[in-house]
Amino acid sequence: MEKTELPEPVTTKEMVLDWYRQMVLIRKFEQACSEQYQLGKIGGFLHLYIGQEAVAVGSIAARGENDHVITAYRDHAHAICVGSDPSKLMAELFGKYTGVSKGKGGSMHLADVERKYWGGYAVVGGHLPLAAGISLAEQYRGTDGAVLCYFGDGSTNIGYFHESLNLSGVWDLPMLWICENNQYGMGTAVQRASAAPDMITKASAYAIPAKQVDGMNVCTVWAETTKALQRIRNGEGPQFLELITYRYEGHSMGDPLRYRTKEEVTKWREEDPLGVVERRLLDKEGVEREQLDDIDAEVERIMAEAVKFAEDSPLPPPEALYENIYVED
Amino acid sequence: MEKTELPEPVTTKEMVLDWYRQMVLIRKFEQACSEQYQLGKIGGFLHLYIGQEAVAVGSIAARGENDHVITAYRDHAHAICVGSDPSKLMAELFGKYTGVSKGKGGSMHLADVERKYWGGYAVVGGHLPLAAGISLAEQYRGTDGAVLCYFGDGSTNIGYFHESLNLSGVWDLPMLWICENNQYGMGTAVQRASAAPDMITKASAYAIPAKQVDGMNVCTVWAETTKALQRIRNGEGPQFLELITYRYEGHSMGDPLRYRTKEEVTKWREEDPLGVVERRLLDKEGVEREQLDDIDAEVERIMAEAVKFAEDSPLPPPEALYENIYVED
Amino acid sequence: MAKRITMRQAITDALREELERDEKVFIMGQEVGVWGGTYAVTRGFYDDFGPKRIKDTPISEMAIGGAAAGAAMNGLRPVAEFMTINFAFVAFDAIVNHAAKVHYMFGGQIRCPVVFRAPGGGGRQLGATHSHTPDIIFAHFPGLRVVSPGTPYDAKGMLKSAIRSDDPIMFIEHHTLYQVRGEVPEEEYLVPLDKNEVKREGTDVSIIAYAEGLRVALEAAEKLAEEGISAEVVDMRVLNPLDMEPAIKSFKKTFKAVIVEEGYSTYGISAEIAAQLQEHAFDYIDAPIKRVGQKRAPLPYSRELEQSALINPDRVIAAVKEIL
Amino acid sequence: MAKRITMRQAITDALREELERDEKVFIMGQEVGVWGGTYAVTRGFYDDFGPKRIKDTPISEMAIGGAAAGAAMNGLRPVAEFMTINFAFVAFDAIVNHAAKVHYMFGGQIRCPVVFRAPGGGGRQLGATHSHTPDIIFAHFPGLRVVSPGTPYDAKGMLKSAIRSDDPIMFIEHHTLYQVRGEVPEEEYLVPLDKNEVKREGTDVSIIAYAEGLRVALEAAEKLAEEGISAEVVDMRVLNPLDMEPAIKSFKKTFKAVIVEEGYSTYGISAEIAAQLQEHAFDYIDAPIKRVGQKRAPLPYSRELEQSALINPDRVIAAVKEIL
Ligand SMILES: Cc1ncc(C[n+]2csc(CCOP(=O)(O)OP(=O)(O)O)c2C)c(N)n1
Ligand SMILES: Cc1ncc(C[n+]2csc(CCOP(=O)(O)OP(=O)(O)O)c2C)c(N)n1
Ligand SMILES: [Mg+2]
Ligand SMILES: [Mg+2]
Repeated sequence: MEKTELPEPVTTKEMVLDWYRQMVLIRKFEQACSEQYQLGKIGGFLHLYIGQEAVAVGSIAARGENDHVITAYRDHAHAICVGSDPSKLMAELFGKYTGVSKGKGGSMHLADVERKYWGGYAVVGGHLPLAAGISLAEQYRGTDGAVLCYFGDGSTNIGYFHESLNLSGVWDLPMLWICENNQYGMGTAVQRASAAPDMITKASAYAIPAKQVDGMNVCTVWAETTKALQRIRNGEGPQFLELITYRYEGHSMGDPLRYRTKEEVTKWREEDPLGVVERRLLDKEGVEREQLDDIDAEVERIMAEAVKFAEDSPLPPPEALYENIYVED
Repeated sequence: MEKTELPEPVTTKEMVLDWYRQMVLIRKFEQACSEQYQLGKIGGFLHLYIGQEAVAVGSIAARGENDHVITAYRDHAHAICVGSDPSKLMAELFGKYTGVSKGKGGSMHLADVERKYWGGYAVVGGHLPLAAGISLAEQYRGTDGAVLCYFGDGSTNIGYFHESLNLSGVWDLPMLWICENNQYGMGTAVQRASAAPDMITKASAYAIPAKQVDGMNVCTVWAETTKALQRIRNGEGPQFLELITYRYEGHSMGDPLRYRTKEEVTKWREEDPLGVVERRLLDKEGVEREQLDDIDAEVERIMAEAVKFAEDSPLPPPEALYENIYVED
Repeated sequence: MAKRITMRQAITDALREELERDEKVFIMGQEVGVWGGTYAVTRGFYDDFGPKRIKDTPISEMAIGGAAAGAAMNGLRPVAEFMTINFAFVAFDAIVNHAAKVHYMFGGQIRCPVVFRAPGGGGRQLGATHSHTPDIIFAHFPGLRVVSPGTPYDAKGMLKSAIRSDDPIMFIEHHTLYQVRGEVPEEEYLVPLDKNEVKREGTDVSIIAYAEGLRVALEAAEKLAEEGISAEVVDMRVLNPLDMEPAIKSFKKTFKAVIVEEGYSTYGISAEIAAQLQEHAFDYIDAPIKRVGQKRAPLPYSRELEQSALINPDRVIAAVKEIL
Repeated sequence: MAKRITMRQAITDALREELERDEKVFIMGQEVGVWGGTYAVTRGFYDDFGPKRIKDTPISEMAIGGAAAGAAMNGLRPVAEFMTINFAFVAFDAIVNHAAKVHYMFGGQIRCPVVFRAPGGGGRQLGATHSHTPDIIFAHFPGLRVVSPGTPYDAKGMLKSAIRSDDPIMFIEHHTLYQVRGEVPEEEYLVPLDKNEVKREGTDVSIIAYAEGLRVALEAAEKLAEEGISAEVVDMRVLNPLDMEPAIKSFKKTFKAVIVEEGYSTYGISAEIAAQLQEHAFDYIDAPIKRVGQKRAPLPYSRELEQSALINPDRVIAAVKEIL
């Protein structure tokens, strides 16, 4: 399939402002999670997205109404981007019955199917074939829907990745494979786990067009995702994006962080995606600082509400243990 | 790692004559299997190597004394090439106690560990990580041993392939990955199963040097395998060869053969590997027809013996059912 | 009106009828299309329904299991075929940890109406890796319905029900049964996925079995009858969630039970059945509950040796006589 | 001389001693090196033994399972760690259909002395996919030794035996036990891989359990003693090949049994134990054999809900009282 040239999508001030809002909301949400985890309100594993905000926000902002989203266990940001209610998300993390997954899923298993968000999946790579199947259903029905499937750099080394990408190529599925390359899979640096120099090389093994993108710049992420989705709808087949980003916090809570240096973290913090979008707004879009402060304040209110809602919500009733095992009972 | 230039290995008349002998032996062995299967002497699945003889013969002829061989269920030829006794192989196919695997393995599970032949494996891709582990042991002990691991084109689409090749790259294992591209995985043509145009493209996803080779010419196969093994010993890491070949018979006995045309088969039969090596011997090496006839006759004797041995051998005793479940009992 | 057809034909008919009934139903798997299915179950389907409905896949079990589940989550009704159940091992995580979990884990938001078809069993000289009857490793997990029919009638009716069910289902076929013939009505019918039943009435002993085990059990019962022993045969075609009622009822009538399965009885299906019988019908237990299954060894290639490890009517009869 | 250490420490010590004893022993797995093991079992090993002996792997369970088996076939003594047993599902085929089969299938030509270590169990709010106790799906297969220790003493002694064994072994750890302390001798010792044993003497009832189930059983026995009920506790640390003798002996003494396991008792380990008890000690059976295991639902995230599904001493005590 010939790779067509596409016009550069253009952003508006309103769009960038909204992305800023979402990114701030994600960061504050993650910070709140971290606090609540320390307080023992949240259990299990908790994987924060801090540092990677531009990836979820920029890419999901580009999706069409028939497009689906699915990701791994680092899944809070994607839920926020599809528009899930932060209160119901926090309630899920608190294990409450009012949570998006009725308290059964927790941090790693947020989903909001009404918003075409199929959720987070904790088995590395396990959701990739699910994504292929979800996109197959859209192709089967002849809609223009595609699937944005997110996964980490470390996940590209599991069989699920290989089989799913190959299947998407053979069946020409409307799949947008989005690799969140945050440099590590737990404590293992990319080059210690992948024989290939980078992630896009892997896509060529399936004849899937791939592009490396600065994952710290929300506008770039949005533009490249927009074009990739356009290519899928043009019938150019599955596409692959490698978003270069970084996770500021540990892999999950209680990561000894023996595998990287403070210097490295500082270096990456300098191109903090929030800083990047903030400068863009203030310097290029002529936005006033107050406007941003107002947004920050609004987000603070939303988060305070979310935590209170989670706190005040009821636990699942004992009989919930046996609910939803089978549809037919 | 820089790809070094290597001198072209040179063949001698004796070498080519021996390869001819092996190829004839393989073909007659497979024909005998087919006959004995019709007679009900052989059960289970039976996968013939007819048409692919040059691949096993040329590549295994290039191995060093510390090199290992492992393959899938289409495994008779490799056993013959490592020097296993055709009588013990046929006995195995007859399910006799004198068989290489004591009648427990059958056609798909021939092995001859004394000759560093780890056998045939029937789960597609399952032997690839075993091969990686076998080569890891050689690396661990610091020998110059490498592993020749054979697998089909269809097998490159299973997770085992991806994980094993990547691991060999990350750990820099002395692995020679040999893809026997016979154009089909059962009834599925390569392009219907693989999104990538060819097999060597897949190797680049693991930064493994790969080369496409004419699998119908035993001399070419030998030369390229010799160089690939040389590269491994030079410390250039794992290597990948794609041998272009063709299977004349069905995938296994009872293949309806709906997926290919007679014309296609005829076309491939024109470059029959046996014809190729025969021409080479007669035209270029100055070998007399009689010499080849003598070889054919010798092979006939060997095969007659093998079938008789298999016939006359005893079945496993009933208690054999419980032997070899555990080493310690 | 009824006709006598093989189990293979019954499965083929069920698939064809459901493909015709519901546009959302499609088949995917290795060699199900051009080849016509390695067990010829889908022969002709590719020509009749085309590549959209009959999808050949690469040799990618993890993706077959996961993609079928994903398509089901998003509104389709996939019937995914594993060429044999042995290869479902490669897809184990996709089946038991994804298809079987999404409905529960996301609080009911997601439904996964996928059917995984897989023929299993020994006796074909395929060696240790290709001859499994591993039904328990699937039945162990709540969230996955596991059924395994023993007659053409049940095979057709249960497969149609499975395709219409909103739950993920492991539909296990025992290939030794494909040639077995039985009565199947011309008109449409369904067999429920939650009911086991008595397949032969008797009074002296309960032989509890399913699939290939059922075939062997019925044959044994026939022979026992000639000796004047009246065996009741209970079909456990529904393995998970397990319907024990008919077995318990029968046991309370006969006070004796022999459980038969093609796979290993050790850590097998029959272990659970025995455990429940002694617990739920304790006051009726008159003799040790016996189990007949595959002998505790990997299956060898050599014909005679393999046969010696498998179940057969004589082993069942011997077990019955031990407790009469 | 003995010291009181945690089960985690006992496992660490066993690994360290075997690494020092035998050059052929090495460890491979995800995050076992630089990170020090996600359960900190191999902390410090990377610095002490170096990258040749302590191998970090990519996230490639199929390759971890298969490459460890291959290295074992070719003379090494790999200890392959699955970060949790849930991820061993992805390697299921490599473990049960390759490592466990090569010795048999090739007529004894090949030996596969590999140890697969995997922590499992629920109670950590990890949700339905990450909380399995699937021990039976491994124990089901002959050719694979499956053990699961319940005390620091056994953990150390059995792991050392496992590493020295010539058979493939699934060494299952229940992570709830890592913090449990117990006496372990300073001097070297081994615990056999084929012997179960009584861990507490008693006369009124046999509580048969292993691993986390054993811990719960011993706690229950303690409480029962306060009420004047004398429970004998039998440890089933060896799951396959299963050593039933101590359990049967105990049952013949007490005539009553409650079987406890952390996983699902339905289609679980306890089903096999119950089935064998009633068969091999039929004349001694005085009351229904009870089973206590995880409730029949996937494990949810919410703490209280998850806890309600797990085993605990009170559920064991209740079961005991039902049959006394
Ligand atoms: C099959 C499987 N193996 C191992 C794990 C444990 N694990 C959870 S996250 C993770 C690292 C994944 O790294 P990456 O894909 O880069 O995603 P990131 O966490 O960096 O976002 C591992 C090894 C798992 N969940 N599933
Ligand atoms: C995991 C698994 N899936 C499916 C099969 C069934 N099967 C046996 S051989 C084969 C085709 C393999 O084709 P290829 O790798 O090209 O090898 P060839 O037979 O052409 O030599 C298939 C699908 C299997 N044995 N294992
Ligand atoms: Mg990462
Ligand atoms: Mg092929």
